[in-house]
Amino acid sequence: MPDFGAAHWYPQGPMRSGKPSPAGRFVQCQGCKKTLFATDFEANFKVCPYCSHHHRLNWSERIAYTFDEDSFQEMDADLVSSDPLAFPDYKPKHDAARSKTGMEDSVACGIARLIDMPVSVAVSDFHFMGGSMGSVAGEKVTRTLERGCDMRCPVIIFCASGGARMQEGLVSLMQMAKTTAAVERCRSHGIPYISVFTDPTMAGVLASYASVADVILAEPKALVGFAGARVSKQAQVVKAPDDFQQAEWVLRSGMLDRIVERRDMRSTLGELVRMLGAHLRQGAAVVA
Amino acid sequence: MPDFGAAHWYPQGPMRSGKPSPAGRFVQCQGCKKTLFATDFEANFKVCPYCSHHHRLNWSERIAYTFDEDSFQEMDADLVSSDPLAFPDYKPKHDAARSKTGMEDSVACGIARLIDMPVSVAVSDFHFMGGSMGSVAGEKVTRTLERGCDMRCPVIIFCASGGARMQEGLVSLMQMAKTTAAVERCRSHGIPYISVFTDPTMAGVLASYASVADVILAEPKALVGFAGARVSKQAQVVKAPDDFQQAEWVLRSGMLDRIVERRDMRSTLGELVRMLGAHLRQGAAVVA
Amino acid sequence: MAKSWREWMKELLHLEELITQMRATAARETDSHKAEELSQQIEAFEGRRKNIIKLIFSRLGAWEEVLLARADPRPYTLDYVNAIFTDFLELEGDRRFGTDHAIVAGPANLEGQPVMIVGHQKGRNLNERTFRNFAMAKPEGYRKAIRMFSMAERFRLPVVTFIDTPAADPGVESESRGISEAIAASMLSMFELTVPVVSVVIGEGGSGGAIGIAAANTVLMQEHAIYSVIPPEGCAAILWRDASKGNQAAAALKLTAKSALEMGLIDRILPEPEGGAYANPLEAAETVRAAITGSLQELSKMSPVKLKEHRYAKFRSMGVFSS
Amino acid sequence: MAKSWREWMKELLHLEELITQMRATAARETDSHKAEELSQQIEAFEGRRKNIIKLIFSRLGAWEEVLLARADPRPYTLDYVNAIFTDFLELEGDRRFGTDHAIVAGPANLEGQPVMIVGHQKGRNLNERTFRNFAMAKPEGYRKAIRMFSMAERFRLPVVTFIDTPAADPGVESESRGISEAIAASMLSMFELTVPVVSVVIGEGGSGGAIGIAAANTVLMQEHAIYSVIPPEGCAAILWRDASKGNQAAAALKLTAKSALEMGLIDRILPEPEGGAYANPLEAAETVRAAITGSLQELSKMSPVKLKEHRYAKFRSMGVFSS
Ligand SMILES: [Zn+2]
Ligand SMILES: [Zn+2]
Repeated sequence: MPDFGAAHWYPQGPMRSGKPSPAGRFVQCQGCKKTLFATDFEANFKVCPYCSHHHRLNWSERIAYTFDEDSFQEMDADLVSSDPLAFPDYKPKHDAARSKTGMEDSVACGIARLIDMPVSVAVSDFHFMGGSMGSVAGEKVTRTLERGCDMRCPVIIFCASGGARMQEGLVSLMQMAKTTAAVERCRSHGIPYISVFTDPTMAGVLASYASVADVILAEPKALVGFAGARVSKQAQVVKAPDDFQQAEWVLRSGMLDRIVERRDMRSTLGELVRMLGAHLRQGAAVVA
Repeated sequence: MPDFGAAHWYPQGPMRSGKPSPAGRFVQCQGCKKTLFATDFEANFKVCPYCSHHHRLNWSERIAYTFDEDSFQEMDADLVSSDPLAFPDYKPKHDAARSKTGMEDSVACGIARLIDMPVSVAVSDFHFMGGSMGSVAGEKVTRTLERGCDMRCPVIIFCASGGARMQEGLVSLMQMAKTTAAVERCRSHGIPYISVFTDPTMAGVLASYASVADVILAEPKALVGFAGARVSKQAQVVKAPDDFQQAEWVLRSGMLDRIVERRDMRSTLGELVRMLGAHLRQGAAVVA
Repeated sequence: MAKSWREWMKELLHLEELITQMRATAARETDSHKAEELSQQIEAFEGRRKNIIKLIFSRLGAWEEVLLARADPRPYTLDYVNAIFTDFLELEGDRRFGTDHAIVAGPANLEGQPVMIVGHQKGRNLNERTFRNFAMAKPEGYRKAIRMFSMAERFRLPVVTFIDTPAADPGVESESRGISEAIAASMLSMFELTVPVVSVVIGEGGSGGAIGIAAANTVLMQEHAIYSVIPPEGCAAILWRDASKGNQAAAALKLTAKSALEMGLIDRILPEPEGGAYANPLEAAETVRAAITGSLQELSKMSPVKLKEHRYAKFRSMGVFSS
Repeated sequence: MAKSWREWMKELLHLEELITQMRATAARETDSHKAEELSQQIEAFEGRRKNIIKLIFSRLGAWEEVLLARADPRPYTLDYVNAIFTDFLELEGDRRFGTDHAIVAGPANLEGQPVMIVGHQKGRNLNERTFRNFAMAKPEGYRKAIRMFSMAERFRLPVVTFIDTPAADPGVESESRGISEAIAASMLSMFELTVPVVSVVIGEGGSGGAIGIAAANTVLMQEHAIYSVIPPEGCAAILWRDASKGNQAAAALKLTAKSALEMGLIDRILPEPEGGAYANPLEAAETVRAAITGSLQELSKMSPVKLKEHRYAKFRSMGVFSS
């Protein structure tokens, strides 16, 4: 998994609380390097008012910015990785990520309400080992998709990942198949599934459940790609465009439905859930 | 419908008889311009032994070269166009085509056996008004596809057409939808449908039943395209390759399964019918 | 024979410009007597305008219908979408190669009920026209449409398509990415649907590019739209080796709404306001809205299986021949 | 640490060359006494060769398995197809953009019963490698595979896939045409199938490029094939910023058939002849044939619905965690 840039503005303390930073604190925009009031910055969904840079969010911020207040009920929070390969340095790295983020692994999932409509939700958090997908992330994404089928409600997954988790080896690779199988289940059950590509959405995650959603949204300038840009550009006859692997380029390449600014994400998702999920609320018969 | 080149070698007399030309007659190869013995030429499926040019066939030659001897039973031979628009000069042109070819319209269809397996077959004949598709061609293609569903046998259609028949106006355009609907029926009934692009397969025929076959074969160098080459190349930034709209280019573009020499067409079709149609012979249950 | 709607309407457009100017002058006029005079003049001009329109529309030939269907102020797909639906959320991408702005697509609400919209989109100025590729869709447009049809099926959304294209894009790139396959596959995917499908021909129903998204249960056609297997100029070029004889070809092709209805190839003509849809876009939109709603209500009485069969039977019956 | 199979096997390959030369000399030898002597020498060398092989194969580490899996004389997909099936009819084209020779596909007969084959294909010489793009498939390859899966479903053909790729093509063009979507959609279409699906990992099971066509009911893996989430060199580059530590990464990744079976991620290991599959390709093919046939027979007992559920349950159960 390549290094997608350090999260300079990452707030102190465990993320789980989701508490706003203390007033008066300053942050520096990662895009234009301007200094911003932390309170203004957070009121603006961590989007820079000057250059519109969409800063990475942790999972609880994402939930707070997107779903109805206090509607999120986390589920499967207790799943913990088992280090199936006894991979070098996996345990300490994993432990460090746990204490840094307060999460057990890179995905949080559960049910929530979006403009008063029930949804099954998963959010990948890049701050936990680059949002990588091992057994736990794969299981949570799968359960999120299955929950959509069971509860007959739409599924929304926010992606933020460097890819499959190397440290769980082939078990991680199989999470690509497992999660994609669950997407197929949604599809045959008539359950709308919307994925949102946030910065970055890469490799094994992009090449599995992320890309086979019914509707795919992306945040502006999110990095989206199969291979690290270095690998892609190596020994290529074709020159990569300047915005190669940026959401805008990915949209032009036909892989996205819309690029949505963070401030509009909630309303856009709401409209999609309302329209594509109408048949679920009406309890209409679904033809397989 | 553009002019795709006159058929210089078109044999005298009505085609229906399918009789071989009298011995001793000579023909000139349209590819390399060499003079060939007509008997040798026909024994070689009207493919030039020097340059391998595949000369256009009429429908009865195609049947004779492809299916089991005397196995073809023509059906719907009595369908005749009604000139729904009273289109200028349509009647005389149509009459001329009838007397030239001995056909009532550009498609012959029926049932046949291929290496002892039953197949539903249609053959488009370019010599009849450029193989254009009006009501009768559309109806015959549709019946051929429906016959495959009814008899539960594979469908083979040889295409050779400049496109929809202008002289029947919107009625012709609707044949695109009608024939495509019949392909969908085959698909949902688990009936294999193989189309063969022969020179030329263009426009409204290419953009309907021809292109949505399960397997698409083409004869070498057959012209295959949506628009006449002149139109396509007009005002284009992208330069067309030298073999633009030739079967070889179309294969590289991903639109074909194989290019098959005429001498191998019967055996290739036979293998496809045997393998893709095995479930029909075994009477296995088909999942819709 | 006028080559374009603007050329043909020159006199009327001039008159309308004059009226606009006089209205502006009248608004500035402070002398009540002069204002009264001007107002009478305007009224006279207005009367003349109406007479001209009446005259023009009383003797429309096939070629005039072609010009009207192509008229640049004519409402386009997004004009109708904005007037008739709420919350239209455009979705992009074919998930294969690129995005195509000649076809717009996405879900929207029609009187509170979600539907899936797919339609050709023309542009009004040079920039827009380039952006929309003159509403000539490439393979990506049809493959986006297929993706929408598939979602409509899974999420039980009725489909509404708007037809307004001179033709599918005939370029080398479109060929290389399979424009023919894309059109055929789009039709095929419409025939798979078990939800109601309504198509409205609002301008140019241009051959394969049009039928590619018009395999509907109910096909509506505006009074001054056209629907044709080939552009009249192309037909003339083949028939008489003279593309300028488009008017004769237009007549021969019987490409008007009236002819299409008589031949049983469309279900209903949607009358346009006097002077055509652009003379009163809202009235035109209201007619379209009512027709779509009515059609969907009719179709909603059919079961999913029946809807598919109905669509099959509809197109199956098209064709004129004897035996 | 040897970087390639040829480097690693230098001694053995040299010996084998020597034996070949001696055999040629022996064949020309007319003096019966000298011939006898030569024959004894050859026998001795053969014995040495066998001992070397025994020694090598008695202490294979993960990295040696990587080298074996990548060995260029190792049988490739088409070698197995030709040995095991009859009448393979290659079908091409994704019906979208192009053709991809890194994946071969088409129907064939297995003991008289038709099946659908999809597999990565490597090349042996420079030309072939270029033509096959080193078995690194582009989006077109996976979209061709989807087309084959769809036909297999409609025509009730069991599916057999062969896995042998270092990775999917990671280039700019592949990205621009959606290599990620293509891989995911290919897996998804495999999960839709109600026919039996068997996958055989015959060489390199390289991450997403491999699993893209390996979502099978039964996954077989040859003894000296590998299956990994990332190439060991890439893993080493990330872990230790040193791609040359591939051997350490290979061990850490547990990418051997034995490990995959122990972790329950594959169903069965197919033993290879002494010296690896290339030492006796026919014997290797016979083992593969028998395993495919056996697996398909087992699977054929399940109903169509059950086959799909079985595939789901199989992958659903993969993952190691506690709660
Ligand atoms: Zn900024
Ligand atoms: Zn010749």
